[in-house]
Amino acid sequence: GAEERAFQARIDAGVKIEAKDWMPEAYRKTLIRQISQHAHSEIVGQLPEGNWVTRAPTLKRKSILLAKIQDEAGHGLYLYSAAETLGVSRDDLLAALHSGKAKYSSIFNYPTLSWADMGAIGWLVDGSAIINQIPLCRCSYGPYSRAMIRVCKEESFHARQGYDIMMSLAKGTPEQKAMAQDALNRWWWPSLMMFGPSDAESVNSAQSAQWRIKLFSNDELRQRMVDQTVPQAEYLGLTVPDPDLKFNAETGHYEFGAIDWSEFQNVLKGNGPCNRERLRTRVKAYDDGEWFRDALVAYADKQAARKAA
Amino acid sequence: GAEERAFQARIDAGVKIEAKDWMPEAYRKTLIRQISQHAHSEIVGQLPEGNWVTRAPTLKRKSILLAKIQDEAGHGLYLYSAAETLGVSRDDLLAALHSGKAKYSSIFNYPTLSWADMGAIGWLVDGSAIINQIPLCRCSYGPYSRAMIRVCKEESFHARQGYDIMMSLAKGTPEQKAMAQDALNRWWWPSLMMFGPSDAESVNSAQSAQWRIKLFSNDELRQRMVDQTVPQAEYLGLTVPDPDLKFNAETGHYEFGAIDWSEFQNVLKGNGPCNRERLRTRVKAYDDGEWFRDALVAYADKQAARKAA
Amino acid sequence: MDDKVNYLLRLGDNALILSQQLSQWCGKGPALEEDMALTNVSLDLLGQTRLWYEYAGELEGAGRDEDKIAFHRDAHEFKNCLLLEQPNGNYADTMTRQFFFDTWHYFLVRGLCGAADQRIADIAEKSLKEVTYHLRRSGDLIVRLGDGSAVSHAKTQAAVDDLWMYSGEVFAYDAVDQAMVDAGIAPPADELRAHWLEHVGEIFAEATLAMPAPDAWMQKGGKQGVHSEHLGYILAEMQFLQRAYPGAEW
Amino acid sequence: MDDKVNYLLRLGDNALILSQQLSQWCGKGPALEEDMALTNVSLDLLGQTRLWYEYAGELEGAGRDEDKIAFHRDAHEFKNCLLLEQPNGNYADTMTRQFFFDTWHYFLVRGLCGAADQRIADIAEKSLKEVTYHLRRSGDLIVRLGDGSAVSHAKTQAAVDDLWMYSGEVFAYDAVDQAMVDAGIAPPADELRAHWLEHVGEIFAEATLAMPAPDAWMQKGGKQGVHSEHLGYILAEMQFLQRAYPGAEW
Repeated sequence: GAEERAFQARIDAGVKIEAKDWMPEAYRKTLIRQISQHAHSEIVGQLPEGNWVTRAPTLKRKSILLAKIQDEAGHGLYLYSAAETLGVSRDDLLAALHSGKAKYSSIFNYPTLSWADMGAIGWLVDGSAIINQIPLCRCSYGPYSRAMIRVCKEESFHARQGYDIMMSLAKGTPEQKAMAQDALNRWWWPSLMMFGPSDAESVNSAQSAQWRIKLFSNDELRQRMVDQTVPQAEYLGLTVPDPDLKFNAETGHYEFGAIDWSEFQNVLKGNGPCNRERLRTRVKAYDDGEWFRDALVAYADKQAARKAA
Repeated sequence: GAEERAFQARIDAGVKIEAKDWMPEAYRKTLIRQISQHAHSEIVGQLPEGNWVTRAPTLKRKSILLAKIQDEAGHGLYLYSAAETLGVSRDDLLAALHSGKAKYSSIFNYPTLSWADMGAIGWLVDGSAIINQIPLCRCSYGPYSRAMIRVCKEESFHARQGYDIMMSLAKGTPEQKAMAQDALNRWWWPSLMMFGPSDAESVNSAQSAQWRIKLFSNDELRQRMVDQTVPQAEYLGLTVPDPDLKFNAETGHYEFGAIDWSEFQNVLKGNGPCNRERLRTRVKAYDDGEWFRDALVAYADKQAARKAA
Repeated sequence: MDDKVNYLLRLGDNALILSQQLSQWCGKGPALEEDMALTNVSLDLLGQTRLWYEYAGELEGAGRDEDKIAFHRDAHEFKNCLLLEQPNGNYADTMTRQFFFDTWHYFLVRGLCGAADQRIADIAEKSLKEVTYHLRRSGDLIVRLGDGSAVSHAKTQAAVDDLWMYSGEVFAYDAVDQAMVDAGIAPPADELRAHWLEHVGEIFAEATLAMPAPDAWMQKGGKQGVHSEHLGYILAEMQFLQRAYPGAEW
Repeated sequence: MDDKVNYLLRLGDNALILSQQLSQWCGKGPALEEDMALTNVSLDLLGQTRLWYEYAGELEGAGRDEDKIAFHRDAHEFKNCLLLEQPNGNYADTMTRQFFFDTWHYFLVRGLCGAADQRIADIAEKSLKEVTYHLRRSGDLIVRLGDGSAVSHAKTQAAVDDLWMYSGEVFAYDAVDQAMVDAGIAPPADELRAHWLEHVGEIFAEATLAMPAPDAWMQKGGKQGVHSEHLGYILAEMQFLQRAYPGAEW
């Protein structure tokens, strides 16, 4: 219809869509799915790091990690707010997460097994997240693009802090170096999988690209991550766990081995090492907190009644 | 009455009273109180030691401690059984414990703060318990006296094992020696208080003595403990925390300082460091276990019904 | 140990142990906003810990830095009050513990701003804004929970009754505390206690919570290193890496 | 690491971690008789741990004794299966974990009695009576809980469904396990698995419990040192004293 054409024309002209503007139902739905999935990932993503916050090895590292986890809660807040501008409530979004209907990034279904994982997550997982998210700062939906600008700024701190942890370990004792290598071994492939399947496999890509809520293909972004990360690993003196990895001087890119997508699918299906625990922890937190949230409402109601009286 | 006189005559003649024999109501009640209090002490007494079983410093020490805690559960069982011969059920006794009506030894309301406490409890607390209990092996009530014989045999192992822990620490590093001294400092006076207030203060003593369920006065037993323990402390190279302690060559006994009975009364009143937690832990274990005990009954009922069918 | 070093360690240990406990809530709070706020308090306390430890280490002159002090002492060397090592429990327990602490902490830090020791006064000055916010936040929550639903009232009253016996240790001055009073550093106990009772009383009145007897029996020992059974577990977890990899830099 | 040493450490680590978990129930079981029985199992497993570690240390020849092995390895060096490090949960969870383990353990130890390595055969022989009792006890309890009350049935079925995905790792043989089969030491995986499925099936039938799909996805990694997030906490607690007081004799 004419509305759709005008909508697309605005997008093509680089004008931001705002909450009050008309938008196709599919655009709204796709955005809600994408933004809420991202918000859920921030919230669930607190857990693997929370697992080491009580065991951080120095007060300074503990402080940095705490601040990072706090940032993630903040990102969750911005993103739920951005999703709410599309006419859905945070409670509904959380209900979808808790029932298993909504997804969060599969990467958080892997356990954090040593302190080095705090480094690897910052370096690789936040690193990949930034590569995914930087283009979204320019996406067509205004509230989302503005949220991503705030998120990306903080994420780049996190990535640097993660790399800094890896650096300390890589320069440390032989045990620490082994810890760092082990973390790289475990997080490398899941981090590459974070960009999603090859675009050939991806159904919604064309429409999302047209709407400018997906600005690069999964494979392009993945290649960017590999190109950025491999020299960093070399600088750390660590070995990327991919025997097929090699630099192609002609293209200027690193070529890497085949990704085991069956593992990705399996984790997505719920068979990752931590799927069940992550969700359970969140559901328990929410359920345990119900009386608390109810109490705040009850108090506010009483106050309102007192004022009215 | 004649029955009472015959009863007392049997006791005076050293004949054991058995469950089926006639006995004065007061004798029965006193025994139930005394035996169940002792049983409760065994059960609650598992907790301060259970607090270190997961942190025992060697596999051998862990094994010895586990076995000791198991023995205590066993003592609880014998003693509840002995009490049951007097016509009261274990569930009723536990209900009295859980409601706070029945007492257990106040010593278990102190926390175990270091590994050395596992030594001090064995050496001082079990040591005092044995001194208290050995005479009871000859007490007038048959089931109780037989239970005490089994208990005392095992307790003497425990006391020796505790002393062995103290010995290792006292011969160990400066930190270990300090740990041992600190444990002695904290457990010394509470162990002396285990024998109860001076007999001058004690109401029921005369009747219990006549019935041969109390064979020595609290002060006599306490003196025995001090006389036995002070040279052991000296051998360990540890200092008993009593500036007034001195050997009286004439009497052959150690004279010791005044006991702070206000502390004893305060702990008895519920103000010890762990009163609330100990009871809470036991009540929670019992409540959490209700479905389990009910299930065993349900299964047994089903089996019986199946057999009958 | 020098009285001032000892006193500084008490301040640092209180802040560290509470910060450590709060950080267990990370990602598990009853609402996202609470997660953020609680983490914020945890971070503030951790920052204060580091300032107190740093000064204690310098004064002591034995070469101990903040990490040596945090990660290489066993329970009997920790000097935090028993209140702070009590388990998180439910959110009402956590907030009640926090409110008891924050009230004392605010009046203490306010007093330390005028300490005769300039470094202490500076640290207190730097912390006062944070501590003021903590007190406002926890008092506000106690009011809302106490005067919220029947459930929240019951849970909060239970937490108050449970934790009350740990609320008095901060006012039980020993020779170390008294030396700090005499040196013009610490505010006197009765002054702090009067403020504390007044503020807690006001908040409880607004929260419709019953205030336990001020002269009830109070547990103590933490300041002198005689703790509850909880602290050992907290430290075993917190100190693992430093203990398991001695000499490593992180 | 030598395959046999590795295999012995796997045996020891399984027994140690389960023993450690069981010992957390001390004084907190649902009935006095259970407290005693569970402590007994914990003690048996601890005894077996020590035998396996002793032999592993000797074979390795690097001077590690049982305590060095138990208390001075970090999580990635532990080789226990993931099942054993799963939390105690409620008593149905604990007993289900126990039953899954005991069933495998019994058939394994029975097989090891005929091992081509005499020392292993001797340890297995020594353990067989204990392990047989464990299996009888946990199977019996599963029947009584499964076929007990509606509540106990539901709790036990939930435990079974939860823990099922950790039940298969013991049969996922890697090169180390296979080397032990080839050396005439370990029984082959399919043989053990067939016995396991049969026994579990029989007990579940009697217990009126539904058996999950044998070909369901199974978690693994523990044997190779890739654990769940639980193990780190277990070790931090267990190893505290040895870590905090290096070089001390206890």
